[in-house]
Amino acid sequence: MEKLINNYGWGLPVAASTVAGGIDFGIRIIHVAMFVIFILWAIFFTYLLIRYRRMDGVKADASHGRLIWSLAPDVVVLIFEISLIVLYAIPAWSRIKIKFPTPDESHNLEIVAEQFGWIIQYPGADAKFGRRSPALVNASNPMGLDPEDPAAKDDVIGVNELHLPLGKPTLVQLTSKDVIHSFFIPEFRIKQDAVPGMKIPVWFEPTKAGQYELGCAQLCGVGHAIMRADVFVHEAADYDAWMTRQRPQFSPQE
Amino acid sequence: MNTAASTNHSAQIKSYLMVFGALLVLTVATVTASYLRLPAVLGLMVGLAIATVKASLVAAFFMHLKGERLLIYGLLGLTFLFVVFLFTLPMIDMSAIGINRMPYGGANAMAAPPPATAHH
Amino acid sequence: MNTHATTISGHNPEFATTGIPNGKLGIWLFLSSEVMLFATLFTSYIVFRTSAAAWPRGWDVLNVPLALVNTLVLISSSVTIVMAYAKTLERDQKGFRLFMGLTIALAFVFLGIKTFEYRSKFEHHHYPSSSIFYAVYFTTTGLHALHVIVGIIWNSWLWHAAAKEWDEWWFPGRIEYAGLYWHFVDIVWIFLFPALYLL
Amino acid sequence: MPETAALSHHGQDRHDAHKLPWVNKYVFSIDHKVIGLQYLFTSMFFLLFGFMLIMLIRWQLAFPGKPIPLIGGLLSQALAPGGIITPEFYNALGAMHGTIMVFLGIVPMGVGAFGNYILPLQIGAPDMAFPRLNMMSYWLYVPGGLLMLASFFLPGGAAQSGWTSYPPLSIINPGQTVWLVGMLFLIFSSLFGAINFLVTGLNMRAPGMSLWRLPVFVWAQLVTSVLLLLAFPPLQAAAILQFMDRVAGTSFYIPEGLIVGGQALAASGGGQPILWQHLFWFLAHPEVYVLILPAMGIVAEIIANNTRKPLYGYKEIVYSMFFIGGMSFVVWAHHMFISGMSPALGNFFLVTTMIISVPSVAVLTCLVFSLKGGSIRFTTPMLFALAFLPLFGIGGLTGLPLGLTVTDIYLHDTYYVIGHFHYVVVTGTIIALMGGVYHWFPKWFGRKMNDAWGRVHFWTTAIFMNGIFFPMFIQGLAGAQRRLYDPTAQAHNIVTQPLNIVSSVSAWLLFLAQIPFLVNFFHSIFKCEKSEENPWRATTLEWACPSPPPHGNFDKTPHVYREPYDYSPEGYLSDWRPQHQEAGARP
Repeated sequence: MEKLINNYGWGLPVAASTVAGGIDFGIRIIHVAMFVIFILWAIFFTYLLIRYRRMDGVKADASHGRLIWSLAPDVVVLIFEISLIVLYAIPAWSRIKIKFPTPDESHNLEIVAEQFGWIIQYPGADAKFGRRSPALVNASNPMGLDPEDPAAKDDVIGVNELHLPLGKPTLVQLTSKDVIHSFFIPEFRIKQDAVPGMKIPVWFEPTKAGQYELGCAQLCGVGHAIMRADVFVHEAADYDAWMTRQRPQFSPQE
Repeated sequence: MNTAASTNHSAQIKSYLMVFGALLVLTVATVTASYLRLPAVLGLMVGLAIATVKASLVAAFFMHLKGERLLIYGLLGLTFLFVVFLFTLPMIDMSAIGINRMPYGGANAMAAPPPATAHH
Repeated sequence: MNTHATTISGHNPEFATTGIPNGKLGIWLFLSSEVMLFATLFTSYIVFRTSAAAWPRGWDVLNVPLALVNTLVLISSSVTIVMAYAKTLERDQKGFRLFMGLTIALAFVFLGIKTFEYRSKFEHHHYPSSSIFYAVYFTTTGLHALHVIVGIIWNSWLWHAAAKEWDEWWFPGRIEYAGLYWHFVDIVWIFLFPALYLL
Repeated sequence: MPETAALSHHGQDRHDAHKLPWVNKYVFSIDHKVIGLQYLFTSMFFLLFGFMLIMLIRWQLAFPGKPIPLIGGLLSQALAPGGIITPEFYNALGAMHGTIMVFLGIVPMGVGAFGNYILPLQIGAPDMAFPRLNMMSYWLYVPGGLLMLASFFLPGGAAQSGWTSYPPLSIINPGQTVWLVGMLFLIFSSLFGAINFLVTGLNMRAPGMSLWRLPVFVWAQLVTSVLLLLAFPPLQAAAILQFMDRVAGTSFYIPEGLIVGGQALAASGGGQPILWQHLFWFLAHPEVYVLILPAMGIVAEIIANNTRKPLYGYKEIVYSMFFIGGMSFVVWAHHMFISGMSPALGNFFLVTTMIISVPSVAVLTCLVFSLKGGSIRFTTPMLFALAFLPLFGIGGLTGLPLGLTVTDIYLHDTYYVIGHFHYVVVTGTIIALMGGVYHWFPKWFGRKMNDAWGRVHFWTTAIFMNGIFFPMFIQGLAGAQRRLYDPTAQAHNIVTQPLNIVSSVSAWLLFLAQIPFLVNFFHSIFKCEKSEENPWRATTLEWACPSPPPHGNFDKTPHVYREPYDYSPEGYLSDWRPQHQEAGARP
């Protein structure tokens, strides 16, 4: 926890993925614009309040003259928003949520959310995910992995600990066992609801080795606050070393 | 207070009976069409088309929408505009995310690659 | 009041600036909200149907002949209530009572058939919880049946009130508004029948 | 059908009002003014109650896991053993705070209380079009509210799934059935109210009151009513489906293969959790405008009255409100950008969301420009109306990064959302409603509220409200998630945790700041100086009858000769000319 706290401060947290820069850029530019708009507006507003306060013998001026420049705020906001949409939002959204890396070039994971934790399935050496079945779910097999399936033999299951390599994008297939959860790694600026009955792809590419936090951002029940996982990003070689140390779910010794 | 009061009652009643006849015919038609066992989409279109005609007949004649005031038309028009939003947008979404629908333990991820694969 | 120079153009008895009587405008507004209600159910129906792994064809699991009879019953009741309204305008109280009575009777027939249909479903252990198809079937037809029950209460009240209020100027309006509601209930069924039974 | 009730009943009531038994006069009254006040008092109660719920939460957020001082011991041991609230109770408090504030507090006050009392008066009508239906609306609202209150004491407890009630959580959590039934009551209440308002506003206008002579407040109420009328039924249907899921075992929102707590859930499956979100937000986004439009109407009235000049861009404001109303039906899914909804559809909702912000800017601009050339009286209601402008502006501006798909990825479900929403609804709507209370109090009770205490109330309220909600923007940007029972359980909130204390202390102080208001309010009803009939020298019709108005409102139906805000007319000695005053009657 102490280590994680260093990622956070009074502004945006540490940016540790390839998409974080783009999102931060948007947040900053909007806030600067908001601040400028609000200050200009506030100056005008204060001026009006002082200039047109009630004074003895001065009657209000009821002339109905339309001032064309009262449309200025509408036009400014409109232009600002159109340029945000066209130049920023649509391209960036498409890069983050619509276009995905192919499974071949990615580090592939299956993540299942449950009340109240995250279960991560690594495909193992065969790069294939074993079959799952709801009927097989129990305390020692939280994922419900099917031991009959050869692809499941070398699958590694992690609970509330997510390990990622640097240098390639991670492609996650996200689902949930019970209710809606939300996969949120603030340092990566990535968030996606995990919906039961759906498998939703999410991708991100970490840019810094270190420890991060995965929280659940959607109210999921009494344990919502304690539903979290630690994210460890390793150099590629370290990741491979870590992976070889892991025992598959159905390891031969058992 | 209504057009019916000023027009000829028997003509009005005659029109009710004619609409009644048309509704009966259309009901029989829609049941007959179902026996053709059309494919789902075509059947849906035929069935809903007939139902729409029937509903319009009821609305136009029994509910006296024919010759109703503009305000009522406006109200219904607004309602149907929102009905269109309510129909289309969730349905577009539901069909678009259909590929993501997968019960727990269903086919695994690699069997269903994400929608687009262009990257970088 | 004292300083206000006002010209009073008399009392406006109808309070209908738009020219549409209050009751009629009110009932059409109410029907618009009902359109939205049933449109939502139809959206859900289509969403569930298109995304369902398996959706039975209505004729395989539901009783089409019974539903056809019910459709005819409801359409006939729509005719009888519009006749009851015509009789009201003709100031023919006997005719009104006859046709309104028929409307109510037909509504009871509809509910009777519906009850029979439900009961045979339950006997075969088909409940709303059985499948998404039955969930949609019971919920939409149940909600429609609820509207029929409201219609029966409304129409019976008017049938009863005719004795006392027949000569009041507002009475024909009341019949008209009840009729508008009843036709709407009919229209809903006109869509439900093919959607559930025939497609 | 009930049109006749309006007439026949009215005819009698007008003369026999004093003969009515007490119960028909004050409890089951069909007089729009009594019903309006009933709404006012009931919704004030619910606003305070909802506020108290959140003050408990604020303790847990500021000092997680510490027993609540003073009142902690009064709470039941099941809810708060040893004065420390349980996570279940925390979630229930959160869900019920949202529900009560939105559906039982603000809407009944903005629409039920202000609309009911003021709208018929402003159009010169003797009552609502359907007085009995009006009474029914109120008496559906009360049981809906009582059910929500009672749910705290029922075996399952209150709803714990947020005010949004997202399934499947809401289906497996206890307490939600009562919530759904309560919501159905409230929906019916609102639907009947909306019908009544529309018919009244369109049909019951006094002679000469053409549509372009309607005060902005009336327009706001009419647009609001359309939104209620057409947006509530989808939630009604969705709530019925969720109700069926809970009591009849259907699976409308339950997909197949759910495993809850390691056990397979017995359900047929085939449902769509995201469908609920679509249907819920189809209502709940227009609902936001239901909250804000009446507030805009109130602010417009107060500003026109206190600048002593006609409203700037009256038609522009009205057209903007139409546009907001219509567009509000196609922006709902900006609440769902990361819900698993199709990302391509996100682009569509991004565009509509940006479009709808333009008319809101237009309304705000017109209200600001109304100050220009005025002779501004800084009365207490005017202070509230003026505070509305920048504070609602902050609420609107901070909606920008949330409406933008990309930045919403990060900000969604953080404190930033809470800050944004509360700036709109609390420093926007509630501030305006408070201003409305000060403005129309003389109308309701024939007395004026104490002005000095009103100013104290204003300044403390405005400061503490900002104290609560401004820190939330900083927390949100720092990554703090909402709805966490223990905010320190996750790293992202620890650095900014001191801000939680700032917010909480401000919330409690805000509560204290309401005490002068409440004392002032109730004291003034009975004791304060009698006000003149038209103390603000306002032009609209509600001031053309005695304060408080008698049964039937106007002695004689007023005739309308001009636009609503004829302040400081040229070549005229006094600075106002009422709508019902004949041309040239007083030079």
